[in-house]
Amino acid sequence: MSTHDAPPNPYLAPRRTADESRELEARVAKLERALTDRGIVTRETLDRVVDLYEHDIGPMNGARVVAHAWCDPEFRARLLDDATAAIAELGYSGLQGEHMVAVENTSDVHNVVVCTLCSCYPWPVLGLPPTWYKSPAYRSRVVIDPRGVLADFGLTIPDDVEIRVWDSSAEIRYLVLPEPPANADSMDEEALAALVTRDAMIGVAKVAAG
Amino acid sequence: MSTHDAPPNPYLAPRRTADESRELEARVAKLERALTDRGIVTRETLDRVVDLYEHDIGPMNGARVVAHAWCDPEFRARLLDDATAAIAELGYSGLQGEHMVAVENTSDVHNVVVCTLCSCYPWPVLGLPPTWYKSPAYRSRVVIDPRGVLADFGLTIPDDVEIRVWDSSAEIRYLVLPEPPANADSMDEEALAALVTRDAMIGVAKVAAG
Amino acid sequence: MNGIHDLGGMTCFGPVEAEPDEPVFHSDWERRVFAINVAAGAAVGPLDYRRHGIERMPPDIYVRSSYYEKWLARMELLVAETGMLDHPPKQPAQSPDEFESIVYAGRPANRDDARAAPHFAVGDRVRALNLNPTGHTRLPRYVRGRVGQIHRLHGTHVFPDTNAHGQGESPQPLYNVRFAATELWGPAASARDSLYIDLWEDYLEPCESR
Amino acid sequence: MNGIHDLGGMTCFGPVEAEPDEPVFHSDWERRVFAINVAAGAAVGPLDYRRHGIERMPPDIYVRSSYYEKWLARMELLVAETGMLDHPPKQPAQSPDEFESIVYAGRPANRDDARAAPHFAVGDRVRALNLNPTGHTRLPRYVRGRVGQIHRLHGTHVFPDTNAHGQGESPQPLYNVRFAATELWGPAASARDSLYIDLWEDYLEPCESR
Repeated sequence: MSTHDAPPNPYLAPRRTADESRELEARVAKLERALTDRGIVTRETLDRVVDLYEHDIGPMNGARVVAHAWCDPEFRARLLDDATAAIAELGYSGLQGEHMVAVENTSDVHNVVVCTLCSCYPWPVLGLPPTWYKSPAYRSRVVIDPRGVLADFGLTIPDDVEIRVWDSSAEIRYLVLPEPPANADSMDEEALAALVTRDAMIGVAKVAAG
Repeated sequence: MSTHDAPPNPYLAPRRTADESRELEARVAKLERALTDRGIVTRETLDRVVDLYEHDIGPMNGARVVAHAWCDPEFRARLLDDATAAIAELGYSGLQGEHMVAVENTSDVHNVVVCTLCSCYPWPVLGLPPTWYKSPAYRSRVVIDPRGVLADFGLTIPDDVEIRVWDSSAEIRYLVLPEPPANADSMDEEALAALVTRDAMIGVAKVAAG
Repeated sequence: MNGIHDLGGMTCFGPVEAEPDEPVFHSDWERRVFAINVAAGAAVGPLDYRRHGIERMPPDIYVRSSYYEKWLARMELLVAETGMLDHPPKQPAQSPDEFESIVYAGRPANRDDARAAPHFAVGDRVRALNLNPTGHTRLPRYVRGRVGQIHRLHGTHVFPDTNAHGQGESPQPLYNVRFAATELWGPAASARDSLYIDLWEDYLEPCESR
Repeated sequence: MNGIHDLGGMTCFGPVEAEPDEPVFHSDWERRVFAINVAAGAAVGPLDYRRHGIERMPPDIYVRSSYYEKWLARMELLVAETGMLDHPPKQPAQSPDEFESIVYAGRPANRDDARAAPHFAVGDRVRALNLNPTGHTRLPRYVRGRVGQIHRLHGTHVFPDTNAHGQGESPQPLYNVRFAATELWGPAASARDSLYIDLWEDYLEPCESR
């Protein structure tokens, strides 16, 4: 399916004016003050949350899961059988990852993950989603035209490969286990983890050789 | 179906700023100048079009059709059989009314007209559509919740009356032939025509007694 | 294109709000935009191409624009896209009287000289195909895959899906099809109500049983 | 509510555009909005109620807002709607360490103590019901009425349609259901591809044959 009629994405182009940004800042400050003044939440807890998701919880976690699955066939089997438990073995768990499912890319099957209704995403292994994952362009079109959307990312899936799109409509969160790169056998787990990208674990990219 | 979740209609509330209006005026003037300078259309023709749709072509035409159908059973039969020809008998025809169908309200059936995909409307008999007819609120909801939309207009249709919604997806244009008012027998055709409203001919109102 | 213009069945736009004693136009620029669209429209291209011009607006702009703002944006887009300003017409523009005769004559969309034998008869059960074309279509999403009954034959009409894209008028039978409200909206809808919509033969397939 | 958030299947938003080297947050107000939603969210209400808070945004604002603008608007709305500022909590706010333990523990949505015997088994053919509730639902429009196959049982999970509206968790079996792309999007879709989505038992009915 082509998209010859599609206008340019209006969500990236119009940057906020300085006035609009100041208005947003003021609204946020007011909300934070109202909640902290009444003891509903503390500023220190808000600081901690930002720190956790900016530094400790991100796609480097998922990359370690993927690399470990490539290197340890028994772990790979446990990951595909019960991803929540297998991921917890490596110390990753928590909000928006309470119920994990791993789906495996092979030479015959390519998986890609979306949340059409909002922007559900497996935080403990991937951190917070990129803007494009939350955009109407991605959420609307990847279910009806996955091959076209993957082409937007420069990824062409051959016609004889089956595409499976996973729409995260419940509290189940999906992690794509990508195919290992061609030269995986020559690398150790840590080096492999460094090759695994966020996009590969969503399913909009492949893992390039190191 | 209730609409307890529906936000207030955002399309009426935010009025344009003076700057925005001036910008629109400038764009329109530029477009008009470009087309007239190149001889694609003349200002005099544009003036004539405005004059025709502001003064000669409007719901008073449809009202005369309806009143005539109430007073002349043979015309009513012709109107329901071939509305384009019957309406042309009274001198009404033209753009956006090339293919007319009349649908009759009775004590058992209530008809209501919409165009979900744009805002198609039978210009020769009703003139140009009101803003609400073109609004997303009307276009989206009247097909799934006609009774709720009619209630927005203060019109309650009893459960034992069948509702027929007509979505104008092609070049066929629909005119609702409302039920005559209770005291129709005591009035002449001209007096009846004065009672027939635009809304009654779209199907979102009944004709009140005179 | 599955666009924002395909509004039928959405319930998120709030109540329908009518403006009391609404004038035909709210400002002079609306008068001019309307007249330009009507009097210069045919010079730009077929009605179906012009309708698609509105559908191609970025969704955020479509949703927040008034009707005549859309008409202005569409005309600006299509005047640029056709390059018509660079190729002014050789014959002089129509006079007001010449164009007035078109207003009253209309531009019929039926093509009796291309009359095709209809495949369906009144009363036939049909299913609206689940088509998702990337271009213009007048088959709204809310009827796709649903089963209805032929209510009326309208004759042989220009097919918008080709005509909008310079692929010819492809005239074909046009039907009015009745769908039960429960078929479109499920068991919570009124069992008494129904929706009537005009659909071309290429949108339909026979449906012998359920 | 059939809202603008239910984006699956639209093709009008243009290509997906990724931002190279995108940071976790683009500004400090985004950090604070995120942290407020995460750390004060549970005090506002259940996740399903909070999701529905975004869905209730006026469509024009929804479409043109960035992700964290939606999170801000939702939080402002729900803080006002719940009146929580007028009834501050009696116990002190969680400490950063207490909340960090929640971040890593998560808030599971399965309810093993309410385990219900599933009506469907892996491989069963099911039809997604054509439900159009006025409130929150996680049954997107694009699967309604379509036939799929049970791919996996996820256990017994909180039901969003009731939980969002203070009507209880109503835990029930949750399934992953596979739909052929051609079933969802018609014959032009790839016969090889499919879509997997998580659907609760109340969204499904058995489908013996086609």
